[in-house]
Amino acid sequence: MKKLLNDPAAYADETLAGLCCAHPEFYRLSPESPRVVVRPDSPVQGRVGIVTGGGSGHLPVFTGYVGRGLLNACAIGDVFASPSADEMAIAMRAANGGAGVLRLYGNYGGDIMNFEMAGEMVELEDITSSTVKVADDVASASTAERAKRRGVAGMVYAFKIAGAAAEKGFDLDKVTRVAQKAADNARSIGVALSPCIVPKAGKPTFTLQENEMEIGMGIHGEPGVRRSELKPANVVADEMLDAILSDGAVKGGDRVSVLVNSLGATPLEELYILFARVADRLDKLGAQIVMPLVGRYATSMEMTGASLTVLILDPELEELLRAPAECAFWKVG
Amino acid sequence: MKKLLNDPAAYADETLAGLCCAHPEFYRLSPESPRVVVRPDSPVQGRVGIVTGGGSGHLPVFTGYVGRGLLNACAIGDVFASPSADEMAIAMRAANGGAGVLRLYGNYGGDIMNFEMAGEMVELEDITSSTVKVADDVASASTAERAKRRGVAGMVYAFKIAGAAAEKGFDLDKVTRVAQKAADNARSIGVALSPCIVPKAGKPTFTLQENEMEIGMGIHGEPGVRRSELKPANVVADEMLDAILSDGAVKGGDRVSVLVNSLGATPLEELYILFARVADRLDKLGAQIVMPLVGRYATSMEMTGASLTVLILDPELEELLRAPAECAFWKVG
Amino acid sequence: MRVLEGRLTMITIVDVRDAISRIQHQVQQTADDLCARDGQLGDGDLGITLEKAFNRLAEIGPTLPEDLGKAFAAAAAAVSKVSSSSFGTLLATGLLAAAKRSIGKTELHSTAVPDLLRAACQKMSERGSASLGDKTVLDAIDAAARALDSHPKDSVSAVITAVDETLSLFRDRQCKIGRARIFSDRSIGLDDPGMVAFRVMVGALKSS
Amino acid sequence: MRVLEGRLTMITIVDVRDAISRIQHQVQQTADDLCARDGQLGDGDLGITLEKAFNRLAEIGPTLPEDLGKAFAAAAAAVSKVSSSSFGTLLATGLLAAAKRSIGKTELHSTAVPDLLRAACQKMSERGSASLGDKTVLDAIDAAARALDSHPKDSVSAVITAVDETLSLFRDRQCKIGRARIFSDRSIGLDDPGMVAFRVMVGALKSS
Ligand SMILES: Nc1ncnc2c1ncn2[C@@H]1O[C@H](COP(=O)(O)OP(=O)(O)O)[C@@H](O)[C@H]1O
Ligand SMILES: Nc1ncnc2c1ncn2[C@@H]1O[C@H](COP(=O)(O)OP(=O)(O)O)[C@@H](O)[C@H]1O
Ligand SMILES: [Mg+2]
Ligand SMILES: [Mg+2]
Ligand SMILES: [Mg+2]
Ligand SMILES: [Mg+2]
Repeated sequence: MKKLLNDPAAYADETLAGLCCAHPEFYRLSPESPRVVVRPDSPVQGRVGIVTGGGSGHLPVFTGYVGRGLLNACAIGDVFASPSADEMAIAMRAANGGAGVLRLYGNYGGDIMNFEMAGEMVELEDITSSTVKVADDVASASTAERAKRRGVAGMVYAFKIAGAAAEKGFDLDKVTRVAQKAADNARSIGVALSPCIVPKAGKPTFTLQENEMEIGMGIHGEPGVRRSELKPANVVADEMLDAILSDGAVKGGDRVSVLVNSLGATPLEELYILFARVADRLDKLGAQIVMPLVGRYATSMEMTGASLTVLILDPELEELLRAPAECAFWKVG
Repeated sequence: MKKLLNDPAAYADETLAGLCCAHPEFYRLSPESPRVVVRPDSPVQGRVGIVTGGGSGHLPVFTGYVGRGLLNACAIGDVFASPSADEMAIAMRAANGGAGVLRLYGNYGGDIMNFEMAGEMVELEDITSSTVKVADDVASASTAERAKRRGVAGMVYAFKIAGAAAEKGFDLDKVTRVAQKAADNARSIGVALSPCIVPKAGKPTFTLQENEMEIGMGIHGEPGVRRSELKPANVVADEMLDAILSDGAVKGGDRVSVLVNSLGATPLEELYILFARVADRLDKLGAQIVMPLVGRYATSMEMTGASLTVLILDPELEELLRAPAECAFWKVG
Repeated sequence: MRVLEGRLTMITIVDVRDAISRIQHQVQQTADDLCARDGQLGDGDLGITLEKAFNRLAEIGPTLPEDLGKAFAAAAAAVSKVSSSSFGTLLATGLLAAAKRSIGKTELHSTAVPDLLRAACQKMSERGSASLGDKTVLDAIDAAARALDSHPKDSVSAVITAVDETLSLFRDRQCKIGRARIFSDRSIGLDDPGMVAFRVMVGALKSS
Repeated sequence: MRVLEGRLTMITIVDVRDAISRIQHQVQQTADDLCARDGQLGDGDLGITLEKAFNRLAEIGPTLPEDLGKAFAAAAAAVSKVSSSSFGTLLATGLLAAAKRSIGKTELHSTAVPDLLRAACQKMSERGSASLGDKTVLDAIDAAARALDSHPKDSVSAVITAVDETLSLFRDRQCKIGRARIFSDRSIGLDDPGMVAFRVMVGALKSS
């Protein structure tokens, strides 16, 4: 766990500058802030704008998903820290094509406070907005307290579906409704094997013994549900899938999408080993996997571990999931 | 550095099974071997087939690049080990559409011996074939001994360009010629910060002290050119770029593609920090960057570190690089 | 400080500027300590957040308008620009609440201060979904407001005493909100860093 | 072993099958040692490679045709199927070279063995781009061929002596090829594992 960086304080800014320099067709830095990334063609007049925001250190989340059929703009904070309300307001303005703006982000205290503040700021400028908070991490609160859950990799599905809805010209209410449905239908859980280093802190976010893993650990190292010895991949896959299925049952005939996501260091090889098991289990339940995603979609820099997300589809969600979309990290259609 | 796996001996097989299960539109296991992955539409009658082969543990290399406008088939060995000649022959048969087969792979002793043996095997079946060995790692031998260099991330460019040439219907000679040109024009160098674990070995491939890095280390942990304390990202980028430029000068007006590649654990954030520096340096030289690639294109499982590849383009290579292509990990056009 | 010590008086923009510069000065002395306290339970940035906020406020101090509502609103905007951590956002939220109650006024009677604090506290509680009793800065602000109700004349000292008592009262309880919540067991025996930050701010208002 | 000991004789498929089963037996005893030796310089799989190759050869032994050319070719194909490590591929390459020289023959005179070894060695050298003197199995094979030239009657013992001498001769030199090349300094003082593997194979042919 060592890092290639210049100044820890410049980590987020240098990352964003490099990102926009490498992919100008997808990402443009706002002239008003080096922490706001905007789609070059945004705002699209008459279309609902989708904005998100959150800390650095999770690429492709958050800003990587700015793109056609995805997000319009994103405000980015320091590593694992919320962007400011001011930056969020800049992102909202850049996303506003007159049809309203959906704030679609993960359920974290700091992000919520700042996005609410940003909403109040732009309200004065006659920008209508709505909010969907993604709270998909089943490890972070019980079924009864769903709304308290953290937002993790499931937000990738919400971005995709909301983005497709906006691209189709749905109005703000409808975009908000499908985004909320995607968020509600997504359930995730992660397993961490080793930590990452927040550049400014310079030390690991947590410690695990050489033979330990933690099921349910959060993407910033928030405590999980169970620490145990490192188990075989199939057992880990089962534990994750069981936690998800016991929260929201998947039945024969259901169509689901599945995201097997690396937290960073865990290689594709191991994701496919996990995927094979999850696919086998879902197959035995009679569920049909649609457009599975396996890779690094929502990370915590160089953390070792993986997360599993199951999104239960209905025809509307499936159509939006399959709709064309394009950013530097994900192309659909 | 911990791994999510079941049986170390089954690592490669389970990975490939999961890969083909997740993406049946791109990858099909050969009925003759669980270590040969074939494009579902291969062989394409009358088109040159492109095959590669090499060890597991480098995803998306090798087998991930089977796809439209890319490779037809791939033989995969155990982690960091060559596939057998037999498996390579199976891949060659699966790629043979009657117009010949290009064997396009990295310059490693085991792979060479087996691919030559495979060539002799299928020769008896009237399959014409040619060979291009990618030897892009400038750290592994001097300019005078170029042919001895190891093949690393530069092979991704060779796959793309050869695949596009085959897709355009070029004959075997011409496909071989452009693949060789791509291989000759690609130069790479890596920097390793921490090792990975080969599942069957169960221990790290090498050791580096907490504050050490090694410039030029190979993707299996082969010794590099210089071990030093960990330097700032810009210095690392400069050292890598300088090694490449001193081997093959880039001049004002040149058009180049650049691949900033993670060896596995190093996150996208840090790749973009490196990219920003490389882009700045090339800009100062007056070179134009075309279709830069930043991400995990050729890895060593969970190794920490990055590599830089510079591909010098001419109009023919640029056209082939930009031609449409699609696999689970890379879509162009 | 003229305003809050030993007498009832009218507060103007001059007093606000004075308060800002006193707090800015004090925060510089204590930033490291606040970071260390926050580091035990959270991400260790609280001192930096306060420094950034008050440095910025000190910068714009001279340009703040006489209208206290506008001044508080400008202060809120400034704080929300330089900070996104919880405390900064809550501070901005509180300032905005105070701004709404003060718009059009160039003077405020010192007896109005408890009400402003309560309005701020109320809005901060909504924004952060925290309640009194959750062991956050809110409990310190509420205690300050109550102290001012009962001791309108010896206000700064009374507030300091009240905040110190609140710190003691909550020390052995669990943090129920924010980053510290996830370490709620570890938070027993430790002061809530946000309360300590508020203590630093009111402490700065006492004449030396 | 009948063929190579104390007398000139004709080699048939029976002798080949016998040699295979003797070597398979011996390889099982020494696989761990070979892996350990390979582990010091390379990837530590040499013992496994030999085990897999000879287990497979022993399996197909009874089905090998009388035509020695076809038998060697079938053996080459079998080895290349189960192994992809250098030694396995070189073994298959050598067997294929021997096959080409033996096609159509059901008997081989024992004096023809040195030529077969040289043909194999030549083809293996091409395939692996290694030369004699690079401290590889090639040097041991070459030494074996030369020993057979000069001692056609006491062949196995002569080969064993020659291979042992070759091991000593190269021990303090650097490996110049294969995985061991990258650790070429470390290879000084260590036997080349491939030579040791060849020593195990010929050792197995000596009657106990
Ligand atoms: N939701 C909340 N409601 C009220 N106060 C809070 C809340 N979250 C944090 N705080 C206060 O802010 C302090 C931490 O501030 P800060 O370090 O800025 O938070 P963070 O860095 O976790 O965003 C806490 O000690 C607490 O007093
Ligand atoms: N190119 C080569 N030419 C000749 N012999 C070789 C070559 N490469 C390896 N060998 C021999 O094979 C032995 C190692 O075999 P093996 O373990 O199968 O190699 P690896 O696992 O590195 O592919 C070496 O000790 C050497 O004797
Ligand atoms: Mg904090
Ligand atoms: Mg913070
Ligand atoms: Mg070996
Ligand atoms: Mg090997």
